[in-house]
Amino acid sequence: MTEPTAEMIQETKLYKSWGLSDQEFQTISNDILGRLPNYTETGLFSVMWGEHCSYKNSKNVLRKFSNKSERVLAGPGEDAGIIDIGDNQAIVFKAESHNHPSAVEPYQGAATGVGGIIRDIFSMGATPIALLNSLKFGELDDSHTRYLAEEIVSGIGGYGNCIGIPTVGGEIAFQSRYKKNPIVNVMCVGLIDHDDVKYGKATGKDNLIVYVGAKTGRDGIHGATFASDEFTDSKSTQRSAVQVGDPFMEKLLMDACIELVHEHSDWIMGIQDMGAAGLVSSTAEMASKASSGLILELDNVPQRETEMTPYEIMLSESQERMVLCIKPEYEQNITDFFTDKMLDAVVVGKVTTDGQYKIYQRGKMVCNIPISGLVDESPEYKRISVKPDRIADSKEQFRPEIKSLEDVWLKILRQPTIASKEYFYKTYDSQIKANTVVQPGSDAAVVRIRDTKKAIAMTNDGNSRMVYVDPFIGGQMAVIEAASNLVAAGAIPIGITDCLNYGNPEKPEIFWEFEKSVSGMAMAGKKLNIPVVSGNVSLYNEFNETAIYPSPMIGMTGLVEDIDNVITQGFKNSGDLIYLIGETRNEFNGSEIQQLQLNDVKGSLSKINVDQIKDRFELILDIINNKLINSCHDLSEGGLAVALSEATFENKLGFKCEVNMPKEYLFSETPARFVVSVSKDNQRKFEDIIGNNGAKIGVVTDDNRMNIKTIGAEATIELSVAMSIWKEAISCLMKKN
Amino acid sequence: MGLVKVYVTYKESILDPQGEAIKSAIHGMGHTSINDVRMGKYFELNVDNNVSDIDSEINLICDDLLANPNMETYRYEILEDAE
Amino acid sequence: MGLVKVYVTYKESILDPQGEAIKSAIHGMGHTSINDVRMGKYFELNVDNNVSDIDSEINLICDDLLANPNMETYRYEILEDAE
Amino acid sequence: MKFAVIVFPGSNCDKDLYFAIKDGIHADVEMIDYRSKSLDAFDAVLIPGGFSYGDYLRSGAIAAHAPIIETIKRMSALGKPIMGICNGFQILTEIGLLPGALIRNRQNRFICETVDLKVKNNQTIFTNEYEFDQTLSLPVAHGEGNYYCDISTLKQINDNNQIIFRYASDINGSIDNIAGIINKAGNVLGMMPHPERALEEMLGSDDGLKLFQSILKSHMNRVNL
Ligand SMILES: Nc1ncnc2c1ncn2[C@@H]1O[C@H](COP(=O)(O)OP(=O)(O)O)[C@@H](O)[C@H]1O
Ligand SMILES: [Mg+2]
Repeated sequence: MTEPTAEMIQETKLYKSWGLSDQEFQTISNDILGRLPNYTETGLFSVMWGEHCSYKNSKNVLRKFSNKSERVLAGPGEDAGIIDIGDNQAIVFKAESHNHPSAVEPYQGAATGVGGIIRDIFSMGATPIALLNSLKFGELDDSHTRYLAEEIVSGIGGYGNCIGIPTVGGEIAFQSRYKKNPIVNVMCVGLIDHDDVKYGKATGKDNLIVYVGAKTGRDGIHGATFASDEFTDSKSTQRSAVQVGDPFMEKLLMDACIELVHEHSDWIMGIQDMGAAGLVSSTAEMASKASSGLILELDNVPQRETEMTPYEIMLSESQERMVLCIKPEYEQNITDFFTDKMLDAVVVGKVTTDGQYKIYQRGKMVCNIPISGLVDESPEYKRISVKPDRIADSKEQFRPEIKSLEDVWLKILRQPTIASKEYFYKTYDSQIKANTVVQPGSDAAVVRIRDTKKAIAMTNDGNSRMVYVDPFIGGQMAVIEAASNLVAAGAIPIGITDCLNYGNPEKPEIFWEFEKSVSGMAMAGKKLNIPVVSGNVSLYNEFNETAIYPSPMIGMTGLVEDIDNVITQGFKNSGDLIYLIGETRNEFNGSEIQQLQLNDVKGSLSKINVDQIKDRFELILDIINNKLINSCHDLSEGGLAVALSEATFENKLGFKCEVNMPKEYLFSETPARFVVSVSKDNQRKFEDIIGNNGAKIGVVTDDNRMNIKTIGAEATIELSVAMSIWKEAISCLMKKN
Repeated sequence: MGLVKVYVTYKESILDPQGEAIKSAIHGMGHTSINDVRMGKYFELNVDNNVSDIDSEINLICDDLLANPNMETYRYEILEDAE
Repeated sequence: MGLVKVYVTYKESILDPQGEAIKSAIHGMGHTSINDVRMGKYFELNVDNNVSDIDSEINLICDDLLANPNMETYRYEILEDAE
Repeated sequence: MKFAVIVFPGSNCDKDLYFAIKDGIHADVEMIDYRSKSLDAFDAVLIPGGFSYGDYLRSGAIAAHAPIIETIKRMSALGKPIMGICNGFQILTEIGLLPGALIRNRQNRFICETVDLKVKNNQTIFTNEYEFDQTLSLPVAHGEGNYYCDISTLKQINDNNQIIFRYASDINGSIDNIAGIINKAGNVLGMMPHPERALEEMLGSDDGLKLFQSILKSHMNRVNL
C-alpha cells in the first residue's frame, strides 16, 4: 500500500476520519509546521490531539479539582499521583478506564486495562501492592451482558492473579444503559520510598532512548482515538483495536524495572510506560517534560510483524512495553541486565536539544515536527453546556410504597446492585503477598505495609444513579461515599484518583453532566481536604446515540496509622449495642427503592452539608482510634435496612432494633451515616464522645434473626433466608441460560 | 449423531503469548527445528442427526460464542455419523 | 517448511468443565441439538524441512511438553510443504 | 537449617514463602534462580505458588523443563524435604515427583477463599506438629487445583497413607477431596492451599505456621540423632 501524499490528505480530508477537525488540521499546517503534514505526521497529531491523550474537551473542567495537600508529592501530569505516608514512604496510585476495548473483546479488553494501570505504577519505580476495579454492566437478564460480565471479570482476574498483585476491592453496578457500553475502570496502588521516585523524562543531550519488552505488532492501532469515539451498531467491526495481554511478560518487566530503579538508579534518567498511543505518546511526552528533542530510528524497534509502516509502529498499542532514557555509558549494562531477565532492550533513539521530533525509517526521515506542537499545543475546548430537561427543580421526594416490610427488605437484598458480589470477586486472588488485612466484603480493603504499623485502606465508589439524578450533588456523594468507606475501616482519607466516564461531550447536556459532577466532586474533595492526584477521562460512552449514566468513579486511598485499630463492618459479639450515627432524612430520589418500585430514578437531591460530614468523619475516627467500637459500617445503597443486614452476615449474628422513624426510612439513602456496634463496657465512654450525633437503636443477638421495629411497623427475618438471598442472587442470575 | 470439529486460532496479526512461550520451551529442550508455534482452541461438538442446516448452525455458534471475530478465525469439519 | 497440527484433549474419563460450560451456553442460545462439547488445545508447529525423523521429534515434544499423559491424549497430522 | 525458595520466571508467591521462613519460623532462607545448578548448600527445597511461565500451555508444564529441575530431582533422591505449594504442587506432578495431575477446577473458575481442610496424616516431616484429623483453615487461590489421578493410583496413595490433607468439603472437584499428597518416600509434599498466607491471626489464620515448624523440627531431630 502506498501512503497518500500530504496533498491528498488535505484534499480528501482523510484527517477527519482520524478525528482531527478542519480547524485543527489548519493549525497544524499553518501555525505549527508551516507546511502540510505527511501521512505519518497526520497520524501522530491525530492521536496526540485526541481526547484520550490531550484531554482537549475536559482539561478546563479538570482544573476545578484541587490537587494539593500537605501530603502530595506529585499530582496530575505524572503517570500516577504520589502521596506521602510518613517514614520516607509514599503511595502511588491511579485509575484507568478500558470501557471501549472491553466492549469489543471483554476478556482481553479488561485484562489489558489491568496491565496498563500496573505499568503506570511501576514506571514510577513503585511496587504495586493492590488492584481494585469498578464495573458497570447492563442488567443480568440479558445473555450478552452475562457474557460480558463473566469475561470482563475473568480478564481482570486472569491478569492480576497471574502477575501476582492482589485484587482487593471494587464495586459493581447494573443498569440497562451500560448494556452495550460496559464500564471497566481499574485502579492500582503502589508503594515507594521517597528517594526511589522516577519520572518519565527524556533529558540530557545524547542520552539514549531504550525500548524494553514485547515486540511491536499492529495491535490496537488507533486504540486511543477509538476510545474517543462512540459505538454504533455499524461500527462494531472496528477490528484492529484488539490488544492481547501477556501478564507473564509484564511480570518479568515489572520485576526488572523495579529492580533497575532500586539497584541501578544511576543508569537511568527517566522511565515511562507505553500506554495509549504507544511509542509516540510515551516518547513525545518524555521529551516534552524535559523540553528536549528526540531522534528515533524505527528500524531498531523490535517488530512482530513484517512491513510495518512508521504510522503503524508509532501508533501501535502492543502491550507490555516500556521506554527508558539512559546514559550512553550504561548501554551494555542495561541490555545485559534485561537479557538476564528474558527481556529485549534495544536502543531506538537519542535525546537532542532542538525540540524536534525526528523519526527515521530505512534511512529516510518520515517525521519532523516540533514536540511542543505535538504535546503542548493541542487545542482546548470549552464545550457548550446545557442543563438536561430531566433535571428536576422541585423538592418533592419519591414516597416508597411498603405493604410488607419483610417483602420489600428481601427484594432489596436480592437486587444485583445490593447483593453480594462474591460470585465475581472470589475469582480474584485477594490475598497474594500475604498483606491483605481486610479482603473484599467489607467497606474498604486494607493492606498492611510490612515492617511498619501502617496500612493502606482503599475503595472505589460512585453511585451513578445519584449523579444522573443530580450531577452536582451526586458528584459530592461519590466522594463522600468513598471517604465514608475508608473512615469506617479506621483510615484517614488521603488521596483521590478518578475515572470520569460520560457520553459524548459535544452534546451540551452531556457536557453539563460532566461539568456539574466534577464541580460536585471537586467541592467535596476540597472541603474534606482530599486532593485529586491522578485520574482518567473516558468520554463518548454511548451506544446508538444513547449515553451511559454520568459515571464518575472515585478511587480513594486512606492511611491507617495503627493497624491494630482496623475494623470491619460485621457485628462481632452478641450483646453489643448498635448505634446509628448521622441523621436519616426523607430522601428517596435516586435510591435503590425508587429504582425497584419505579424502574427509574428521578427527582432532585437534597443539599449536603459537607462541613458537618467532615466533623462526623473525625468523630468516627476518634471512636475507632480509642478502640470504643467493635464494628463500623457506612450506609449506602439500600440504606439502614441493607447496612444492618450486611453487618450480620460476616459472623452470622442477628439484631433486635427499634428506630424512631417511619418504615420507609429504613431505605432512605441519606449519605454519610454509620452503623456501629459497641460493647456494654464501652457504652458510657462511647456515648460521652458521640453526644447527640448518634442514637442507640438496638442490640446484636445470636438468635439468627433480624428484627426491627419502626413507627407503626415491625419486621422479622430469618438470617439464613436473608443471607442466602443476598449471597446467591448474582450467581443465580449468572447461571441462567 | 454427527461430530463436528472446530478449530479456533488467533488471526495472524494477533499476539499469541502462549505460542511464544511454548516455542522457547521447545527450543530449550533442544528441538531447534521448530520455527514457530501458534496455539489455538479445539472443540468437538456432538450434533443430533436431525439438524436441518448444520453449516448455518455451526457458523452461528462459532461467530457468537466459540470465536471472537475481532481477533480470531475459525474453521470446522463435519464428520457425519462419526459415532 | 512443514506444518504440523497437534490436537490435545482431556482423556475421555475426565470431566471437561470448559466443554460443559460451553455446552450450556450453546443450549442457552437455543441450539439444543448440540449434545456434547469437549474442548481441547490445538497447536500449529512450523518445522524445518531438514528434520530427519519428524514423527519421533513430534512425539517427543508431545509426550514431554504439549500433553500430560496423566490426563491428556494427543494426535497430530503432518502437512508437508504447507508453505 | 537452610531453605531454598526456587524462583521460576512468573513465580509470584516466592516472597511470601521467603517471609514465612524468615519471619514465621526464623530460619535461614534464600531465593534461588531457576537456572542454578546446585542446591548443595540447602536442607530443604520450597517451590512457591504463582504462574511459572504464565501458566501458559498448562500450569507447571513449562517450568518442568527448567534447568533446576534436574537438581531438584537429585535432592529428592537424597531424601531432602521438598515442598511445592499451589503452582509448586503442579510442577511436582508435572515432573513426576508426585503422582496424578491438577486439572481445571470443576466449576471452571478461579477460586480465592479460605477453606477448611483436615490433616489426614500427621506422621510426616511436614505435619508432625499437627493433630491427626485436625481442621485447618487455609487460603486457596487457584484455577487448576482439581486433583486427578486414575483409580489404581488413588488406591496406591490411599494404601500408602500418602494423602496428607483433604478439603472438609468439595471446593474444586478434587478426587476424594484431596488437597495435598506426599510421595511414597515421604520427603516430597505437594499441596494446593497456601500455608504461607496463614501465619498471622491478623490475616485471618495462623494455621499454616505448624507446617513450617514441623519441617524445622524434623530436621533438628534428624541432626541431633
Ligand atoms: N469488582 C469488585 N472487585 C473486588 N471487590 C469488589 C468488587 N465489587 C465489590 N467488591 C467488594 O464487595 C464489597 C461491597 O461492595 P459495595 O457494595 O460497593 O460496598 P460499599 O457500598 O460499602 O461501597 C466491598 O468490600 C467491595 O470491595
Ligand atoms: Mg460501604
